Amino acid sequence: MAKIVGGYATSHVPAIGVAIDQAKTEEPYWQPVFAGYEWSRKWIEEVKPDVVFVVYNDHATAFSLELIPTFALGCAAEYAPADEGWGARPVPTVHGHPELAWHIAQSVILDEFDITIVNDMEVDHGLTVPLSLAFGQPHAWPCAVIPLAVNVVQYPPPTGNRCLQFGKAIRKAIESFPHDMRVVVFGTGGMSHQLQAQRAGLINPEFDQRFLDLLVNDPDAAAAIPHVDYLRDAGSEGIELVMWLVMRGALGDDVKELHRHYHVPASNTAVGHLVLEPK
Amino acid sequence: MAKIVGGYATSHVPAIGVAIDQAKTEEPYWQPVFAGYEWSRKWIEEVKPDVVFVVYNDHATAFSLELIPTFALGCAAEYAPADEGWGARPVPTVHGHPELAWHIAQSVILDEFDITIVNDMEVDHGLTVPLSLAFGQPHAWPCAVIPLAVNVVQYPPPTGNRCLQFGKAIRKAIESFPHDMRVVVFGTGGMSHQLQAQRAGLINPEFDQRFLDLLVNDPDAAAAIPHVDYLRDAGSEGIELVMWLVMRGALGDDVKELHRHYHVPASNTAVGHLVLEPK
Amino acid sequence: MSGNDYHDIPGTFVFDAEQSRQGYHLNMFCMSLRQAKNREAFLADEAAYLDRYPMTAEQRQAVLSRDWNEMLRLGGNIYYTSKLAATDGITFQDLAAIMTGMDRDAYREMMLAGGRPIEGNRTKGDWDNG
Amino acid sequence: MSGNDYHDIPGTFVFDAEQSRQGYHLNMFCMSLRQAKNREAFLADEAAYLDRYPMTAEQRQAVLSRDWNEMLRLGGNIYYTSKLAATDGITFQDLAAIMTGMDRDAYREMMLAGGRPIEGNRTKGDWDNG
Ligand SMILES: [Fe+3]
Ligand SMILES: [Fe+3]
Repeated sequence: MAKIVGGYATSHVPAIGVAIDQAKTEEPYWQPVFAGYEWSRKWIEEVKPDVVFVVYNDHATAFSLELIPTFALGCAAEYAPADEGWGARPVPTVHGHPELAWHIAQSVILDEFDITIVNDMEVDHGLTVPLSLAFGQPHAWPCAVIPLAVNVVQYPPPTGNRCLQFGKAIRKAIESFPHDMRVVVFGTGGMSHQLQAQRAGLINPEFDQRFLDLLVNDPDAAAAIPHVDYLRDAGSEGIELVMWLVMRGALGDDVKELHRHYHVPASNTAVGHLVLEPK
Repeated sequence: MAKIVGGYATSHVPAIGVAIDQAKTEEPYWQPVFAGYEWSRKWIEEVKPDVVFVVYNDHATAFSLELIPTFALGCAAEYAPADEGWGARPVPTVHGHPELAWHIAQSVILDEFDITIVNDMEVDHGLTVPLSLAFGQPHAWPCAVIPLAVNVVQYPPPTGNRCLQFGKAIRKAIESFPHDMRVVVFGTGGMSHQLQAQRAGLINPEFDQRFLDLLVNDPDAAAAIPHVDYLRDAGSEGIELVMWLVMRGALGDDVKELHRHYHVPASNTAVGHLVLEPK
Repeated sequence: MSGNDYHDIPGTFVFDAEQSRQGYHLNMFCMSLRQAKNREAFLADEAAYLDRYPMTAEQRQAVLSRDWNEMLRLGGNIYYTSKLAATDGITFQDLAAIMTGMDRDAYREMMLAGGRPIEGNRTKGDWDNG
Repeated sequence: MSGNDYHDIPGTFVFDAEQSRQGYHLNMFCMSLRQAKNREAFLADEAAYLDRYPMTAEQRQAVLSRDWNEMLRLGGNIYYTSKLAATDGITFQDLAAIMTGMDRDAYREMMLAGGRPIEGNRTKGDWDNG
């Protein structure tokens, strides 16, 4: 049977992708950002997932105002890295896992999650930056990837509680897949940041650290945070953090925190990173 | 405040559209089909809805295997009738109600329904045939239309229970819209029919009549019907009936049945039609 | 009724994940026929048109020979294959007749008489014994 | 914190239904700039390119004059308008600096020093009093 062997949360700041692609990771500005990922690079190399299930958001790339899915689950065989306006990132094509992805799709729909199944989609920095942080710059990604794109651009995103419950349904789906397989679930985006208007640059380390603590030890409390609190206290783009709750739900009731990293800034954003293990 | 003043369920057989468009409604084959809609033509003329909220399914028209939303809510200003392979139906452009539709979208997402918002969509016979049955052949449709496209083509559709609960959330959303407005909710598709393979032509009047009875008087029992029962007993395309449960949920706990019509056949399908009033 | 397994329904292909994955390119070919210009291009040179869609040799042959049940078996879905039927000028009712192996008038008569009954058509066992 | 009304957050446009409806064509224009050929066509003749999108005169002027906050006020969303910034060769960080009214280096210094603090930036009242 398939098994969820770890949870991996990280910010997905586009500038982190640029720093990797342009070999700037040792520069003084970037070195403290990347130092916090060294431990988890080794961890994931040892864990050797067959599949990573990546909860991320599309940033007006594959989806536009024409069509806004709350949860879009990728069931395709592959996903091309997208040109977001600055040219496509020089990273490998992402290979999917259609069999497991479709299994999850069927399971969660019957569990009353109203997902959108997607078979043709480009992926943006929201998905590729976490892969780069986890796996570096290989010629091909070392495992299959199942993308789950969550709407956090158009208000309202799904509630924190809905994300947590969806994570639990994903866990049930993955654990009922009748093939041996090791899965790591990624939650991406955040932490506090605001990219827009006169309040751009907002950073709130207290909010972020409390969120990390609750996510690990009291996910129901984290899931109860209303949207307005994210918007106000973590910045208008800090609401991406609801996606971490999907990952947390997929890990089961109790987890062990294996690794934590927090650094300000990367470009406009507070960088947070967690590695969790189901207990 | 906006108010749901009625529920209107009907099959949406494409051949019914053809019969209307080609002026065959008085032919002996078609006359008994259309006779059952005369009462409800007058009813809706008297009810004068400002908006009809139409629960229907897209039949590989606006959506294909590239992207399959479980629930796609139309928030656009207009929707063009689609060419489904035989040329577009000669019916008026469908005008939406963006303000109410977006209000519903926000409300149901915060109520933890994971809809897809759609702003650019053609509509097929699933939506236009019910409009023709209700309103005849006007130069312009007499009211605004909010389309809700439900996936019933790719297995699995949402469960019956999910559809009923979604209807309740739609009711709450509509009734919290702060403008006076009369809304009729349409549930479309069904009744028993199978369009495909060696068992095509299946019709099950006992299933259909029992479904109508339960829908009116015991919606929870109707909502508990598992997918396999529809597929087996109402034909593979009879599973469209789950969409009637969305309409039923939107009508509130108790309803009065104002009108019922049932006829076999229209092309490959058993035609069913109900008009309900909230109590 | 025998349990909750839809694979036990006779003469029926439930369009589930497995069918959908298998039939992806076949169905996307059919989908392209929604556009009049594609219907024309297909009819003008079927083989060349089909080269645009990486379907299997079996699927391609089923399309070329209009083997409607075989298309469904190989992952086609009726709402997609009906677009090929539309391109050929075949209605939904006549398409259904063809798939059942009945002639058009006999199928129409069956429908007028109330359709195919559920009794004897519930399970594969019904058909094997029938 | 003052209640649950996101309209009380200072210097922030929450991209809700109202903003989204208002900004539809503005954002869809920005979306078109994902494609390199469109970025070139836009830069070659901005006015002609904008004629393709039925935005309001105010929105059009905000685009032409690169009034980034005004675009947001008129329904633009940052993930869309950032595609216009990309077309101009402006990074996310420099775009943020421009919108705050700070110069690029001052904004960068603020971020290096820990960013804009939440204290004093929670509510519109904070700003009015500050
Ligand atoms: Fe992001
Ligand atoms: Fe239908």
